[in-house]
Amino acid sequence: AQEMDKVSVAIGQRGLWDTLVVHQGIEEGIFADENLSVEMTWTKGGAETLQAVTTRSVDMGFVNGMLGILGAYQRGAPVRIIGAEMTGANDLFWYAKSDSDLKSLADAQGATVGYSRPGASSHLVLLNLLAKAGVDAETVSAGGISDNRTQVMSGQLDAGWSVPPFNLDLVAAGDLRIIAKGSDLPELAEQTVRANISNTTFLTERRDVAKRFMRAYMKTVDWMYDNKDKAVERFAVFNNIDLEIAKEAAAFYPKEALLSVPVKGLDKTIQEAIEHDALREPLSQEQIDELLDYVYDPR
Amino acid sequence: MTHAEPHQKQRLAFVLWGPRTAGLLVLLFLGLILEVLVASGIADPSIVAAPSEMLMSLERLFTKDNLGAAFLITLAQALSATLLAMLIGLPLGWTLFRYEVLGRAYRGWLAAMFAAPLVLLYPLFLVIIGRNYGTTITMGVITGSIPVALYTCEALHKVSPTLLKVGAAFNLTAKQTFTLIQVPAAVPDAFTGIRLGLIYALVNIIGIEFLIDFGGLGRVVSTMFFRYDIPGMYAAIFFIILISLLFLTVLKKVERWLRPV
Amino acid sequence: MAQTGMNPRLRRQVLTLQVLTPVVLVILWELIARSGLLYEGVVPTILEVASAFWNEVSSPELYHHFGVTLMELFGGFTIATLIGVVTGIALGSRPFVSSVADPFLSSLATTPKIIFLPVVMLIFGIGPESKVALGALGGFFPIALSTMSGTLNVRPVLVDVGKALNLTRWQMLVKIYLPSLVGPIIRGMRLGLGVTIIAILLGEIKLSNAGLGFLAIEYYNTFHIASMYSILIIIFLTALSINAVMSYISQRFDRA
Amino acid sequence: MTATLEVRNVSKTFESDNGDRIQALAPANLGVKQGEFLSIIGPSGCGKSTLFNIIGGMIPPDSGEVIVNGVSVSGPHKDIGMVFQEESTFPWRTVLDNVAFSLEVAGMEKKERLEKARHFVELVGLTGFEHHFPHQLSGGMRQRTAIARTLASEPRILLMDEPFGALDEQTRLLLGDKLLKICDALKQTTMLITHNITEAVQLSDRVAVMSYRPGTIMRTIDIELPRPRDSELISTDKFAAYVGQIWEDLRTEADRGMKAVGEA
Amino acid sequence: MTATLEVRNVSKTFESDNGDRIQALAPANLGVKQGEFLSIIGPSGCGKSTLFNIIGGMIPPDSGEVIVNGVSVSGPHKDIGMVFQEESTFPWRTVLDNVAFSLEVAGMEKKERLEKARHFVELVGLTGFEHHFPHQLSGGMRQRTAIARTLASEPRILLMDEPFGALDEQTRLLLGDKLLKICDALKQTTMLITHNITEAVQLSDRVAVMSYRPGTIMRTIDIELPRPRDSELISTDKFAAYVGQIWEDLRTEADRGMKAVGEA
Ligand SMILES: Nc1ncnc2c1ncn2[C@@H]1O[C@H](COP(=O)(O)OP(=O)(O)OP(=O)(O)O)[C@@H](O)[C@H]1O
Ligand SMILES: Nc1ncnc2c1ncn2[C@@H]1O[C@H](COP(=O)(O)OP(=O)(O)OP(=O)(O)O)[C@@H](O)[C@H]1O
Ligand SMILES: [Mg+2]
Ligand SMILES: [Mg+2]
Repeated sequence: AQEMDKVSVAIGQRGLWDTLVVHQGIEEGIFADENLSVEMTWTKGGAETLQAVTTRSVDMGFVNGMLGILGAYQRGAPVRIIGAEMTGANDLFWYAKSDSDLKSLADAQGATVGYSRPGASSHLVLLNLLAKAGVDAETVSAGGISDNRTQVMSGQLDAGWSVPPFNLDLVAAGDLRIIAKGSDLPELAEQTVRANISNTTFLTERRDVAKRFMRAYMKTVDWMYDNKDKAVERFAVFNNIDLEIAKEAAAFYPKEALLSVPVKGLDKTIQEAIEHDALREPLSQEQIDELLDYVYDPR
Repeated sequence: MTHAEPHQKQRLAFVLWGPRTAGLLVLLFLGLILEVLVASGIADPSIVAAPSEMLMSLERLFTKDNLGAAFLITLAQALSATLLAMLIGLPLGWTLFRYEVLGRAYRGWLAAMFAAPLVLLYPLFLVIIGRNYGTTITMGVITGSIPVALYTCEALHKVSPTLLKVGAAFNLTAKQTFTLIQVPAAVPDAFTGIRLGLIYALVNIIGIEFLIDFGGLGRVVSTMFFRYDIPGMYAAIFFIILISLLFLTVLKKVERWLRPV
Repeated sequence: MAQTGMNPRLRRQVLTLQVLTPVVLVILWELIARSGLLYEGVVPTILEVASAFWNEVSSPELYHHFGVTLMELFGGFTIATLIGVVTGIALGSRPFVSSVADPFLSSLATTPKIIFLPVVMLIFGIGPESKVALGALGGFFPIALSTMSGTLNVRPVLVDVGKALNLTRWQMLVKIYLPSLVGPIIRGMRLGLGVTIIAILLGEIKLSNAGLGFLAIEYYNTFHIASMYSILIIIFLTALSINAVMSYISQRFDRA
Repeated sequence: MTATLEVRNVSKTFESDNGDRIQALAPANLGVKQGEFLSIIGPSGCGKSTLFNIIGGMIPPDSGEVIVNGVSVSGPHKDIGMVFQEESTFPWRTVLDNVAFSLEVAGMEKKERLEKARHFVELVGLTGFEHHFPHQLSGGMRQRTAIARTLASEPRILLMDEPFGALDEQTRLLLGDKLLKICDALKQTTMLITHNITEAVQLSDRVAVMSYRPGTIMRTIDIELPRPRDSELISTDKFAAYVGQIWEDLRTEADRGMKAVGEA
Repeated sequence: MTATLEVRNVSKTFESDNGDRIQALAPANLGVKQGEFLSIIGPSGCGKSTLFNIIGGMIPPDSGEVIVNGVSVSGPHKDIGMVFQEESTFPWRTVLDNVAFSLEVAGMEKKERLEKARHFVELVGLTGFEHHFPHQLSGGMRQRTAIARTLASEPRILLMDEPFGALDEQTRLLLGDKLLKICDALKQTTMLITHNITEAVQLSDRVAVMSYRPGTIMRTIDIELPRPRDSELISTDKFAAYVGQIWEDLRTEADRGMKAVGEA
């Protein structure tokens, strides 16, 4: 057989429905069909993935926050967006203890509500949600999903953020109640919050590999929604969770949210980036054209 | 001194060319090389930051990112952790000294804990206490109180038996012996413990701030990294090193003053 | 611990205390776990921790991570020792140079190494190399400082003995300096090893795909608290045994 | 202000950590007369400090008793002032505060005690160094501070354990002269422990020679040299004769001691 | 195997870190004859070690020269063997390996050098302790090891700087006897630095008395005592006379020295 092309990728946030695309594709043999052998590294999030990509430790990075990418690009990092990873904020949700008075975010006047860190998508979405609900809550940079859970359970926070499948088991058990979802903000559905990236070297020297990779990636997304039962089962096995919960989690993600092209709502994102110090000034159109480099665009 | 004549010219030369000046010059020189390397494109600017840019970021860090406040937050945590560590460590050290059974039973354990990577317990406190100053200060207290207790105990043990005999020869009561001989004799060594305690508390607090993205100086580094603000990140690290230098210098001065040779 | 020179009664009391203390602590833990005072996920019962511990040690997964951490430790510590000793001797052989270097070295030594992780990652990527580099960076300073002060404090009269016998530079190094430095180097290595261990494990916690630190934080992130505790226990047992070995070595070879 | 001291059948055996027993003192007998200056000389490790500590009440004897002015005593006794072999000044106190120590713990008022301390500082020739800390002084000056501190408590009997043991011969001779002056002034009952023959002869009315372990008093020699004395004395025939006589007694003992050390 | 040594107009001034200048040696002149045992005595801090270091080539003089067997030398010279004032045995080597050190660096074969070393170990009376490490020995035994190590390099001139400075008087007298025997056996040109009068008189053919800083040779005294000698000598009138004579010269110098120390 012909020698397979090796590709190394870094992926943030292990085990979510959307971050498992590459895993699903590998298991299904979709990457192998493109003659690609994929080496996967899980990272803890955007900043680490970005480092890995810009220093060429890996060829491509998945699940990167837009703000981080924009900032790095403006500061001269050799980074390009090769496709959207997540459009909209359907995955995010906020929860409170079932025995608390918080039935929905509308009750959150004066309550403490967690998000991960300033400028992260959980922060932006929470601000939007609160604005929409018209309440003045105390937002707290409370760290990751597990940090939020501990603080909510021990009463230090009134509400915390999460993404599926995390904490859905507690919701199912009746300990927690979901009080808000990212999908409550339909306007956000038109904004890409996370993207997939690569570095300029890889994109020039092995563009063909990148192209095949993205083709396989998109095929995998199609496959996941065409064979949802199988995909959900694999998702459940990977995370060692109940099939029911896995189904529930998968339901958070409409297929449109996972489409790679195009990257939506960039203008708004740029504005937010400036507000949160990720960008010093808006990007010019030439810069945007350079940054968005869809290696494979079936449209 | 009998044949000592002050040689003004040589003194001046010594001050000018002393280690401190030389150190600064070396630092400047290294900075210059780095600047040239970055400017000429030999060093990748997405990996290293030009010193000039770093200095400019330092200004930005102070005005926009509240580095000053971050410093005060870290300082306040370190100082309160050290204070608590002293409140725990000093009596504990004394107890281990006073009651031989306890000393024999626990001193070795304490020494083992001193060598153990206690900072790794932070997830445990993250779980128990939460992601707040409680965790950072607790970690500071735990890592800080061990050297305080160990050195206090050691210091009391090390009090010269001759000095205690002097006390006995003057018929001192146990209380007088403690306040007039044991305490003053133990102060310099006990202070070494307090100095180590403070440094351990500071180091661990900054480290955990960085790890959990919370609090003062450590958080600033983490934020800069998250923002991919490389010069800002280097500037923050540089600032932390300066703070260590400052702490060390002050503490060593105090120690030298307590322990004249 | 040296327990010589204790009368038998004292020895018995000490032993009783040393046995009783962990028992009391365990019971206390169990009481807290059962009292429901703290959120149950946070303080699992002893039984839960024990079974998680057993699960860990009987899974081959653990040994993979253990191996990764040990490899990183070995690599980082070896590099730290080699560079530290050479740097220490080089700086220490000129008193002026060492007084210039001392403030730099000691303030870097007391800076938390973990904040250098971003820098190290920028240069070495996110694989084990960056952990090795961080560990080497951590271990380097104590070893260099100790070797440097050891070199500075090599007893001048021993150097004079060498000079009086017209020793060559090489003979001076091998017959006088190095033997004098055995003690300081081992002492520095002992301190450095502690820092290396911490740096590597924290590096794994912050960013990696393998290693005990990674495993612990992974369990934390996925709410497997009992498993997290068992990894922490394994980490501490390992660190304590490594330290015990180092203590033994330093007692053996440090004739100062 | 002075008194007599008697040591009757005092013996002491130490048990070391590993269970070995070291007999430091075989039953020893000794008397110091009112106002007398007695030196005890013996090789290193022969039990001199043990005897010193027993007399001062620092450690209890296994047998025998210590009698001060005809009364048997046990434990530290205020009539006995002790100057220790090792460095014993308080490093955190100035010379003056060191000397005033015993007065301070006795509750004497500040002004009064400093005045009195100043007197003893002068007596040992340290005027001008009142506000120096011990680390700013030479070894000889530190020992003089310790002597002044003990004298300030006005003991009726002065015990000194090799106060100049760590100093070189020339300094010892000079300090010996200083000590002679002080003794002439105070006429105090004094017991000096030393291993230096010259010093013993230079200072004493009587010299007791001790054997190597277990220490016993082998003999005592009256030193019939005129007072007031001075270190010039050492050039005299009589001085040399005393030195020779003591060395004759000590030599084999010292040799035994020297051999024992290496085997440790 | 022996030689003559001459010191001509050697002077030295030290400059301390803070710029103070200390004149340790004023121009000093001195000659040691073939096979002679010369002692240099002076108060502490008078510049004895400075002179020792200059002769041994450890430090350069500011002026003057050192002449060995008629030839001016500079730097360490293989004809000169040095025994230092401080503890100078290698703690990581056994007695035998310490003594064999110079032979080892000279490249002598193992068997040969150990045999030769054993001879010198015997000479200083340490047979039986060959495989002990220095920390297992007493101070006097360590100094004897250092002496044996220097003797093993077979220097034509032996320089010793207060080799027994840290020991007590009785041990010194005993070791002095040992040294006398060694010297009688080797008939080596020897220069001993000491601050102990008894030791100087006991051992030397001639004693040079040094003044306090800046050190100069004030006078030299021929010691006309018969050889072979022994420490019994100290009881003789003649011995006492020499001691007295030297003390007379030294006393004011020692006093100056003692006063200077406290002022530091
Ligand atoms: N507390 C102790 N425990 C065990 N052995 C002891 C103790 N104190 C002294 N010895 C031993 O008793 C012997 C006599 O000791 P001591 O200190 O009285 O001698 P010394 O004559 O004062 O010696 P030096 O001249 O060196 O001061 C020594 O062999 C010493 O090791
Ligand atoms: N390297 C040096 N730098 C500055 N001063 C020095 C140096 N070496 C010696 N001195 C000073 O020179 C003087 C003479 O010192 P030296 O060591 O020669 O005295 P010494 O007669 O050997 O004294 P001791 O009997 O105490 O050994 C002393 O005041 C000393 O402080
Ligand atoms: Mg004694
Ligand atoms: Mg000297």
